[in-house]
Amino acid sequence: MTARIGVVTFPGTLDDRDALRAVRIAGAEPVSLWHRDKGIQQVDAVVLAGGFSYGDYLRAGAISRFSPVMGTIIEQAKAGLPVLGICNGFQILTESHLLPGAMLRNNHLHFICRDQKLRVENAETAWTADYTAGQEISVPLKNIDGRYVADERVLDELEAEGRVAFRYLDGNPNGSLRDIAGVTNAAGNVVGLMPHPEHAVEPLIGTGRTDGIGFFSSILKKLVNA
Amino acid sequence: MTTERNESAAKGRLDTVKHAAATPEAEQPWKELGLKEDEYARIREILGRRPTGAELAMYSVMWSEHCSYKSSKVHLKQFGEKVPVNDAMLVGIGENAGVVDVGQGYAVTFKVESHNHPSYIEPYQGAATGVGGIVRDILAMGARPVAVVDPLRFGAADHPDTRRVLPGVVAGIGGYGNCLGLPNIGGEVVFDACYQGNPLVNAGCIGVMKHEDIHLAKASGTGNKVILYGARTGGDGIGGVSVLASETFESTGPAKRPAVQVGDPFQEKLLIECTLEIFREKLVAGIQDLGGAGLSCATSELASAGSGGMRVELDTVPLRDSSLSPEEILMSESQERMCAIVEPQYVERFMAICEKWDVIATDIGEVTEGSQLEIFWHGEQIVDVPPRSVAHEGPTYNRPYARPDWQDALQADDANKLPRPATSGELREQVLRLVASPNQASKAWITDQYDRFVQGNTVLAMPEDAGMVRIDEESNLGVTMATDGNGRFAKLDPYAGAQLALAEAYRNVATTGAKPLAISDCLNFGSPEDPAVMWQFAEATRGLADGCLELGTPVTGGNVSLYNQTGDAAIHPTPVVAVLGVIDDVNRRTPMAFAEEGQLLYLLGDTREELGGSAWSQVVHDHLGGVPPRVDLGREKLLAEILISASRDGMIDAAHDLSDGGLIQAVTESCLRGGKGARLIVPDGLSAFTFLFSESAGRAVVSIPRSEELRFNDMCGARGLPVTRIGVVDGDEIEVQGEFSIALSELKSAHEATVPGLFA
Amino acid sequence: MARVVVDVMLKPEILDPQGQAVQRALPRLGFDGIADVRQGKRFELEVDGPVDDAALARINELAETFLANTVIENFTVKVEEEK
Amino acid sequence: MARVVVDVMLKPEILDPQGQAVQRALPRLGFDGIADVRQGKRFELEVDGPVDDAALARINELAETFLANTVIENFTVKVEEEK
Ligand SMILES: Nc1ncnc2c1ncn2[C@@H]1O[C@H](COP(=O)(O)OP(=O)(O)O)[C@@H](O)[C@H]1O
Ligand SMILES: [Mg+2]
Repeated sequence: MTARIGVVTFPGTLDDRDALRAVRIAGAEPVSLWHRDKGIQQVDAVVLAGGFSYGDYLRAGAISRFSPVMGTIIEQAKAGLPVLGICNGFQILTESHLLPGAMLRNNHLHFICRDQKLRVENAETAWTADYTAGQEISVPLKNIDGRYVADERVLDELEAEGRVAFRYLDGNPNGSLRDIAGVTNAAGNVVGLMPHPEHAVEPLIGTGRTDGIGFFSSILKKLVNA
Repeated sequence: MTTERNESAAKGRLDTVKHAAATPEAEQPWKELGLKEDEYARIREILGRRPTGAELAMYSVMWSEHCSYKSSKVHLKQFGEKVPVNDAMLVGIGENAGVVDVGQGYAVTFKVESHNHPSYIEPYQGAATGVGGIVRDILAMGARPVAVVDPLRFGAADHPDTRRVLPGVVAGIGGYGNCLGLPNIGGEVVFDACYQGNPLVNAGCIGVMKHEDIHLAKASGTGNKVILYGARTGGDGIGGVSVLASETFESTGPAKRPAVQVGDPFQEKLLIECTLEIFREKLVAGIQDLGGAGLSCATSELASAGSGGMRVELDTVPLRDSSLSPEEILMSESQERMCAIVEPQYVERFMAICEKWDVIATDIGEVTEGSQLEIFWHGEQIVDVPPRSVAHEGPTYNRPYARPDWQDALQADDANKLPRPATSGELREQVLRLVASPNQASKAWITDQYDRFVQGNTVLAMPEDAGMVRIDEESNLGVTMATDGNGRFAKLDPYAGAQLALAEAYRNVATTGAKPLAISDCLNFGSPEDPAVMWQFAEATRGLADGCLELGTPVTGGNVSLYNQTGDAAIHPTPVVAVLGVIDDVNRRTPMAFAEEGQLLYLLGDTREELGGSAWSQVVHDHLGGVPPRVDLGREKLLAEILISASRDGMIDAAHDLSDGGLIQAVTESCLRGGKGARLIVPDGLSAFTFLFSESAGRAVVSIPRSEELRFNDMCGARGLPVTRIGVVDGDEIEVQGEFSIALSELKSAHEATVPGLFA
Repeated sequence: MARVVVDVMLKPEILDPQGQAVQRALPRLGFDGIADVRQGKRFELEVDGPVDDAALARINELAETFLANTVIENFTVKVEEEK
Repeated sequence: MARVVVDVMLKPEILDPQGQAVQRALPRLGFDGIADVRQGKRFELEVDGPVDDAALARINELAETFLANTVIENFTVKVEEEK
């Protein structure tokens, strides 16, 4: 038996096919979810993929948050459903208040696409168990609204609780406070990050690294062993 | 007040067909709409009466240079006449885009278009809508768009206006393309003062489909519905016609409409997904994108290519601005719209798919038995024309052309005679200046603003010689594209310049291990009314057609952009060529990075003393003169065959083609990409200067594992390609033995600091 | 029909690189004497019917939950004109 | 120090995809009665020295040549408050 992992398509989602492919390569069963449906087909976990849902008009993720599917996901995430938000997915999670903070325009104001080095700070979440704490990985980064901000109190709290899940290495690409690339909720089931692990799962494609596969293998193991 | 106008129009002031027939002497603003007197006379002759305002609007846009190719047609004909034997061609010139067979049941469509003028006025939106337009073209062929490219030309890098134009254009291309989820896999950035008042923003797109999914722009089948879907129609891009509207509607005429359109990439993304789903269910009989000339173009082209006539109820078109006149609706270039011909039994399903994707779709008419395109406005007929006369039978000009009187003097001003570096120190300093010059410097600051990873199929992208995407995950079939065009070469000799553009793009594709199949082009020139420009155009098209015939790569389609000039000064003739290639297994691709210490570097091809139009002559002497490098297309073909075989048989680990900047530029790029240095030896019979800076065509440098050296040499020897061992991958500097060495770190900062220094 | 304007600005403590980019460009354009620039968003809402207290309360709620993200932004709502 | 506000809005005839996206989302959020939404930019300029006619003329010029692209946008300049 394998796990069923859903990937949501909002209007304007771009990396849904890539996320489905990554799920498949990791050995789980990919399931497409549609923004207008309230139901999530009893999947065991959900990936909110990258892109520009609703054009990212107003603010990235602001409109998607109010979709029927998000109503269900927000409710179930609070009850423990594993959810991974990548890039636009991370933005949706902060707009939904499942994760703290907010995403703003990069400090240099440009879209940036590059291979990005990260440190996995928390290897105990549902999505990072296959990494070791402190492990350095490289995965593509590509966004224009990637600057993570939260107020000092929240940041201190995140640090204290080990909820900064990933940090940028070798140069902060967008002005994110404390070099934060991704965070987790307190329970470790909801994780969001700006870089794209789903683009780093095949040796020839993209930057030619497979450092991102661990996200998908982590969740698969957790679900299958559960 | 706005509806009032339309109502009053409907009540009788509307210029109906009946009214036009009854008022033959009414004055019409044909001149303001850009028509010539004889063109207006021809319209009257075709119709047997004066045109209505709406008809005049349609003819004037469709007969414009941009839509009718009236000055260029006589020369473009050659692309259809000098056709190489190439069984890859599935759909040729004339459709929205050509289609080639890439094997395994797949077909690929690709095309390059210009959006030069709008991008100067509003860089962000001009460039963005350029991407949007070309993507819809590809979509209209039935293909899923899989990648975009963007060949760009700007004025001098340090001119203040370039600081306005470049960042806006780059942000616009990124803003639109990134939001569509199309990886940007290639292009060019060239600076030259000749483009100061006239930047060139060309955009290309590649689409993939199965053979059976090819869709053509035609309306046939009496009773089939004409469905307009996508964005609402607004007053964008109809600058000229407002003249007409205000003539027709007296004082209540609308304010002057903007000539620039604003794009909505989100809407386009929905349009793509929606259209692909419609294709999957085989719901359309014909389809056309709305681009230049909007509905005028789409309806007349669809009807013209079909078997019957067409009837359109123009007042059903969903509007964003209810004050638009019928003429304006016909001309509007509002973005993100498509027009489909659908059999009645499929309409419901078609509409349901549009609803699923939040795309507005409207039944605006149907295919009729007759042969006329008839358009109605609140029940009254305002257009009754033979569609072919609008879409395909526009005027053609054989404009006078003449070799300009300055051409001889320009060629006589020989770059090979320019003073050369006298010492090794000077040579070293010129190398550093070259790799740091805006044209040769790294464009990463620009290309990093484009998403090159989305869709998860990108095998190669910038700064590689060509972009490559996988199109089948099982078999690893891939397609490759490179675009090139050197306006300096074309200025010195437009015939050779066009062939050099073709040769370079062809070589770039082959360097990655892919087989070049076919080309598209974007021909950017000055005013066709200038005989010197017309000569450049005639020479360049002749050169390109001859070159394609010899290389065996047909022209599948393209775009002509004329009137690129500021006052009397035309831009350099700039034919941009996009070559499409195919690779059976992307695992075999050859990257550009010299990454393996100890591997041998070989130079393939002949190096002559050829500096006319070179980067060196520009950077060191600010000079343009002489003749461009010699073209030998037979040699290009042989070089390509060697590069492809070597990749297939695993003989080479890296390859990089030589073009502007010569050998030292290529070696610098490959060393920086791999993070390894190189020791170079100047071959016998060449000066270090010529070895490093000459821009002889038909060359590439490859990195070979020692174990493959013999086999590789044997292969080249057997096929008669000259190869020279020029050094080895080694250390952390580039050393030219007996001359100088430069640390990679120094080269890196010289190469990478320039563009961000200018624009960040 | 009445127009209600919602202005949304980043909170003062949040870095505003867009405003800064404008400000940095000013000297190049020959402008000085501008000490600070902040860039925000302006929404113009055309409201059907009367803009009474109830309507304004709803627009305030709209601004708070949707038009602005109050983690990072402040907003103001004002009725602009009657037509 | 005085604050001058420059509001830049797309011209009415120009497509405003951002405003449309907001408007289309409203019914889903349970808001109705809003006939149109347009989204523009708001620049808050903190001006050193007095905002006299000369200063305003210069800010108008700044708005015209830099803050707005008048091919597609309109702008208004107003002095907001004295501090
Ligand atoms: N505007 C652009 N968009 C995308 N890629 C670009 C652009 N300009 C340059 N590139 C990429 O940067 C690399 C170097 O460009 P260039 O020096 O022009 O290549 P070449 O000389 O081999 O034609 C290539 O991969 C090219 O596709
Ligand atoms: Mg090249």
